[in-house]
Amino acid sequence: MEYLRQLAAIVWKDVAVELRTRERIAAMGGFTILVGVLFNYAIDPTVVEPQAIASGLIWMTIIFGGMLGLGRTFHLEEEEGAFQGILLSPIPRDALYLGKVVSNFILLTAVTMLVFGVFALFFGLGFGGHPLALAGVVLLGILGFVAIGTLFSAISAGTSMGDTLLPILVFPLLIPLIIYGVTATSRLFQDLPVSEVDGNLRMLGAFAVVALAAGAGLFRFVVEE
Amino acid sequence: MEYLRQLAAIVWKDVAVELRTRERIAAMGGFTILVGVLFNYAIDPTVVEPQAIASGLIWMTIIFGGMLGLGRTFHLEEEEGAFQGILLSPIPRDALYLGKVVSNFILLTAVTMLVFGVFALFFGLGFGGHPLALAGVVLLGILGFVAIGTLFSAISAGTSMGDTLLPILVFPLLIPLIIYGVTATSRLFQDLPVSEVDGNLRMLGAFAVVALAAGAGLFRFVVEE
Amino acid sequence: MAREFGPIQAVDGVSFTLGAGQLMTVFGPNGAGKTTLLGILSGGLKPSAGEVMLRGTRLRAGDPEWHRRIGVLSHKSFLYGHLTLEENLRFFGRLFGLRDLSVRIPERLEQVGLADRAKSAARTLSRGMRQRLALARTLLHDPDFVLLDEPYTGLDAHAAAVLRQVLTSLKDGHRIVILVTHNISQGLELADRVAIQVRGRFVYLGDRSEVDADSFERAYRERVEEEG
Amino acid sequence: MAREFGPIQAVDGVSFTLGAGQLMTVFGPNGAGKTTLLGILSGGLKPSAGEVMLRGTRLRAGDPEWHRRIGVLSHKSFLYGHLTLEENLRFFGRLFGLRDLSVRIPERLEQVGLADRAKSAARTLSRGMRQRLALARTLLHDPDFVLLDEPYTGLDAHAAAVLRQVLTSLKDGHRIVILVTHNISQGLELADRVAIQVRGRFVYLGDRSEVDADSFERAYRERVEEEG
Amino acid sequence: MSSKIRWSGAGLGFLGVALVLVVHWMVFFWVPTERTMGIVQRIFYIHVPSAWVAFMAFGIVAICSAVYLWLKDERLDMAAVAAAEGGMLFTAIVLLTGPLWGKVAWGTWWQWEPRLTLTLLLFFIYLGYFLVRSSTENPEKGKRFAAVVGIVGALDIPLIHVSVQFFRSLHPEPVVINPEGPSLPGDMLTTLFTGLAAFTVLFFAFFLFRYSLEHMKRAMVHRELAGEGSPLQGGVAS
Ligand code: HEM
Ligand SMILES: Nc1ncnc2c1ncn2[C@@H]1O[C@H](COP(=O)(O)OP(=O)(O)OP(=O)(O)O)[C@@H](O)[C@H]1O
Ligand SMILES: Nc1ncnc2c1ncn2[C@@H]1O[C@H](COP(=O)(O)OP(=O)(O)OP(=O)(O)O)[C@@H](O)[C@H]1O
Ligand SMILES: [Mg+2]
Ligand SMILES: [Mg+2]
Repeated sequence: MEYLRQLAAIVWKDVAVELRTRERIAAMGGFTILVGVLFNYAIDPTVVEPQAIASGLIWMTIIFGGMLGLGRTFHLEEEEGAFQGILLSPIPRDALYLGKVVSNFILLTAVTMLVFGVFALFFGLGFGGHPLALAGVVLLGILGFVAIGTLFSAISAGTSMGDTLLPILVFPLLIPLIIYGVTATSRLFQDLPVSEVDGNLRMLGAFAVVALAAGAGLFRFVVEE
Repeated sequence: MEYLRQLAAIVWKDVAVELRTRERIAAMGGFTILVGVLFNYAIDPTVVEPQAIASGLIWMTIIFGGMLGLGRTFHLEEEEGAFQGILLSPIPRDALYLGKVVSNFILLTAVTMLVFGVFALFFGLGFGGHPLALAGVVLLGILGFVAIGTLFSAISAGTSMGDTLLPILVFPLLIPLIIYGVTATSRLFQDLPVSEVDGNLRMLGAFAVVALAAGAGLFRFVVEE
Repeated sequence: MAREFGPIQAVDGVSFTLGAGQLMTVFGPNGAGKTTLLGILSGGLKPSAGEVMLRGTRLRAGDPEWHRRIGVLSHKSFLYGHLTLEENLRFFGRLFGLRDLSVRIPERLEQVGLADRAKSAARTLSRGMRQRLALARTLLHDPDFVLLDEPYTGLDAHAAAVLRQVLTSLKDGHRIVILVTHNISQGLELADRVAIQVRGRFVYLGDRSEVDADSFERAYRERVEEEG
Repeated sequence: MAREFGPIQAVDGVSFTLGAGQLMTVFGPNGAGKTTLLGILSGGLKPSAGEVMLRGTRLRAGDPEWHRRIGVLSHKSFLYGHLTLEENLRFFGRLFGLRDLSVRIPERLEQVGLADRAKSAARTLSRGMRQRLALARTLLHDPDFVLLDEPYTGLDAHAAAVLRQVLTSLKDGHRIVILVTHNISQGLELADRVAIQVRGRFVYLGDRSEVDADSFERAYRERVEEEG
Repeated sequence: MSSKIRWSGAGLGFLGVALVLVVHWMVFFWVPTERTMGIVQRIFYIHVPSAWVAFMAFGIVAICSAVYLWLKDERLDMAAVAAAEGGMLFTAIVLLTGPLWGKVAWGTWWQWEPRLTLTLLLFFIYLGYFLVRSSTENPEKGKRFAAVVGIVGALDIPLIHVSVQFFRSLHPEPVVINPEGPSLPGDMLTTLFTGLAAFTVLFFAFFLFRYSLEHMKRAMVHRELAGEGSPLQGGVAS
C-alpha cells in the first residue's frame, strides 16, 4: 500500500509540474502538428498514398516525441536538486522507476492520441477495422519504449556525456520494438485479420514485460551515487 | 569592433558549452538517424519512391531538429541565472541576438549535414546535379528559420506558458519558408535547371534578411524585464 | 570514512560518534569537504571506505528505513519551483508515507512564517523564504537524525531565532543533529561537540565544554593555517 | 521608486542618494524587497515608477554604458557549470570588452584563492568556492557602482576577510557600494549609510554615525515589528 | 594466480588454432558443396559459429554484470569487460563474413533488413557499453552503468534470433536451432559443430588473456594511486 502511495506521489508530481509548465507536452504536440502540416505540403497525394507511409510516420512521431520527453525526465528534476531530495526519501527505487514510467506513459499516450487525431484530420486516414488490436499494439509498444527509455535516460543523465549517450544506448534496443510496431500497425491499417499481428503483439508484450522487469531491477544501480 | 568581439564571445560560449554537454546536438542527431532508420522500414520502396518524399522529409527533419534545439536556446542559460548575467553586461541586445543566431545556425548546419548524410546512406539518394544551388536553398532556409526561431524562443522562455507558445507562434511564420524550401529542393532533386528555383531562392533570401532585421530590432523588447 | 572525486580527496579518514540529543557543529574552510561528509552521512553519496551506524543499524544507501529517519537540508533547496509551497510539502510528505499532511503542512508553514504564501509557486519566493521552506521540508517527517548544511543562509533575524528554537527542541527530543556553518558564534551556541575539518580530515574534534568561545576563533584560524 | 509583482508590492517608494566612496547597507526581513531593489538599481528589472541616476546619467535598461559601470553579485552565481573557472571569467570579460584578460583573470582568481582550480568545471566547486568565483566575476571589470546581495553567503573566515579588504579598497577607489545582508555586525562594519527595508519601504535611512552598533539590533527588531 | 590464467590461456589458444586448422581443412576439402548456393556457401561454417560464439560472449557479459551488481566483486567486472571485447570481435567476424557471402548470394554487400540491422546494432550496444564506462567522473559508477547496459543489451540476442521469422527477410531462416530440429545434412552439421568448437575454444583463450591483462592494468593503476599519491593530497599526512 505505502509502495503504491509513494509511486502515486511521483506520478502526481510529474503530472502537476507538466500541467503547469507544459514544457514536454508542448514540444511533443508541436512536433506532431508540424508533421501533419508539413506532409500535407510535402506529399503529393497523387504520387504517394498516405496509407503507405502512415504507420511509419505515426511511429516515428510517437518515438521521437517520446525521446524528447524521456530525455528530459531526469534533467527536469535537476534544478534546485529536487531529484536528490527524492533519492533521500524512503521511496523504494523500483517504485520511483515505476512512477516515472507511469507518468511518462501517460504523457506519451496523450501525445499518441494527438498523433492519431492529426493523421485522421490531415490525411483522412481510417485506421482499419480492429481498433482494439491497434490500441493493443500501440500501447504495448509505448510501454516497452517508456520502460527502456526511462532507465537509459537516468544513465545518460548521470554521465558526463549527457544526452549524447541516450540515442546510442536506446536506439539499438528500440529498433526491434519499432520494427514490430510498424509492421503490425501497417497490417492493421490494411485491414488484415488480427491473427496476422498475433506474433507481433506477443513480441511487443514480451518486450514490455522484460524491459519493465529489467528496469525495475536495475534502476537502483543507476541512481546510486 | 567591440560589437563583433562581444558577438563572438556569445558564439564561443555557446559552442563550448554545446561541445561539453552535447545536449542539443545529441537530441537532434538522434532524431535524424531515427528518421532514417524508421523510414527504411516504414516505406516500402516498391510502393513509394523515396525521391518523391525525400525533400519533404528532409525539411521536416531539419525544421523539427531545429525546433528542438532552438526551443532550448534560452532555457539552457537559466540555471544559475547566467542569462541574467549576460543581460547585465554591456553587450548591445542586437549583438546578443545575432550571436545566438550564429551559434544556432552553426548547430543547425551540422545537423543538416547529418540529415543529408543519413538520407544518402539509407535511401541511396542522389541530390541532383546542382550542389551549389541546393546548398544555397538549404542554408538560406536555415538562416531564416533560425532568425525567427531565436526571437520566438526568447519570447516563449519569458512567458509562463513556456514552450507551449513556441510552436504556436512560429509555425504560421514558417509555413511560407517551408513551402519555398520544399518545392525548391524537390525540383533540384529532380535535376531541373537552376533557373527553376531562382524565384524560390530569392524569396528565401528575402525572408532571411527581413527576419534577421526584425529579430535584431525587436529582441531588446523581448528580453526587458 | 573516506570519499574522493578523481584526484581530490574530499573526505579523508573522518570518524566520530554522537549520542542521542547531541548536536555536533562542523567548521572548516571552503572546499574542506563538509558538504561531502554530510552527503555520505545522508546516504546520498557512497563512501569509498568506512561505514555509518545509527542506533545499531548500518547505513545502506537506498534503504527506506534509513532514509525515513534522516532529514537533510542541503545547499540546494530540493524544491520544485512550479509547485506551490503546499504542494511541495505534500509531495515530500507522501514520499515519506506521512498520513496527517492536511494538518501537518499548515502547521509547519505557520512555524516558518510562510502560511500566507501557501498557494504561491515556490519559484516566486525570496531567498530567505526558500530557505525557510527547505527547512520545513527537512523536518516534515520528524527525523531522528538531522543534517543541516549552512541552515542560517539567507534567514533574517526572526527566522534565525525560529531555527535556534527548532534546534533546541530537536535536542530535547533526543534527536541527533549535525550542523555545518561558517559563523562561529551560531555554530558554538547550541553545540555539544565541535569539529574542524580541513582538506577532508577532522583536525579537531572535542566536546563543546573543552573549547572556549572567545578564543575559538583564533584557535580555529591557527588550525586551518597549520593544515591548509 | 516602486515595483510590484502582481498583488505584492515588492519595492515601494524608496528613494536615496549616495556619494562616491560611500557604502550603504540595506537590512530587512525576508521578502522585504531588498533583492528586488537591487534588481532595479542594476537595470535588470524595470521599476514601475521612479528612476535611477549615476553621476548625472539616467539609467536606461540595456544601455551598454550603464552596464559597463555596474557590477552585480546576486543570489544566483551567473556561472556556467560546464565551463571552467577561467572560461567563465573570460566569457564575461569579453562581454565587457576587456582586453587584458590573460593577465587579469589569473590575478583575480589568485585574489579569491581559486588559482589552483582555474581549469576545473565550475559545477565541481563547493558552495563557498562558487561564491568566490561569482565575486571575482562581479568585480572583473572594475565597476563604479557595485551591488552585493548577501555576499558573505557561504564564505569561510578567510574569504570573508578578503571580501572585507575588497570592500575597503572599493571605498578608497571612490566606488559606490550597496550591500544587503542579514548579519548586523558585518553590515555595519564598513557602512557609511544604513537603511532598513520592510515590506518594500525604507523604514529607516541614516548615516552610519547616527546609529549605535550595540543597540542597533534592538532598534532594528523594533522597526521591523512595528511595520511588519 | 594471474600467471596460471595466462598459461591456461596459452594452452587453449594452441588447441583453438589447431581446431581452426582442422575446420578449414574440412571446409575446403571434406564437406560437400551445397547444391543451390555453390562454393560460397562454405563461408557458412565460419559465419554461423562466430555468430553463436558472439551470442555466448554477450551472454557471459550479462551474467557477470548481473552478479557484479549484486556482489560488487571487481573480478566479475573484469570478466565482463573481457567477454564483451571477445563478443565484439566475433560480431565483427559475422559482420565481415555476412557481406562477403551476401555480395555473391544476394548481389549486394548490405541490406537494411532486420537481422542485419539488429546484428549491427548489437555491435553498437556494446560500443555503448565501453562508452558509458569511461564517461563518468566516478569510475565505480561507470562500471555500474556499463553493467546495466550489458544486461539490457543482451535482450537484443533473442530478438536477432527470431527476427527472420517475423519479417519478409532476405536472410535465411534457422537451419539448425529450430523447433523441428536441424534440417542440415550430417556432414555439414559435423563441420559446423567442429567450427563451433574451434571458435568457442579460441574465444576462451582470448577471454583468459584479456582478463589477465585487465587484471594487471588495474593492479598497476592501484599501485600508482597507493604509491606516490596525487600532488593534491600532498600536505595531508601529518
Ligand atoms: C550481411 C550481413 C549478415 C549478418 C550481419 C548476418 C548475421 C547472422 C547472425 C547474427 C546469425 C546467427 C543467428 C541465430 O542463429 O540466431 C546468422 C546465421 C546465419 N546466416 Fe547470416 N548474416 C549475414 C549475411 C548472411 C548471408 C548473405 C547468408 C546466406 C545467404 C547468411 C546465412 C546464414 C545462415 C544459413 C545462418 C544460420 C541460421 C541458423 O541456423 O540459425 N547470412 N547470420
Ligand atoms: N561533484 C564533484 N566533482 C568534483 N569535485 C567535487 C564535487 N563535489 C565536490 N567536489 C570537490 O570536493 C571538495 C570538497 O567539497 P565540499 O562541497 O564538500 O566542500 P565544503 O566543505 O562543503 O565547502 P563550502 O564551505 O564551500 O561549502 C572541493 O574541492 C570540491 O571542489
Ligand atoms: N518573480 C517573482 N514573482 C512574484 N513574486 C516575487 C518574484 N520575485 C520576488 N517576489 C516577491 O517579492 C517580495 C520581495 O522579494 P525579494 O526577493 O526582493 O526579497 P528580499 O528582501 O531579497 O528577501 P530575502 O532576504 O529573503 O532575500 C517577496 O514577497 C517575493 O515573494
Ligand atoms: Mg559546503
Ligand atoms: Mg534577497
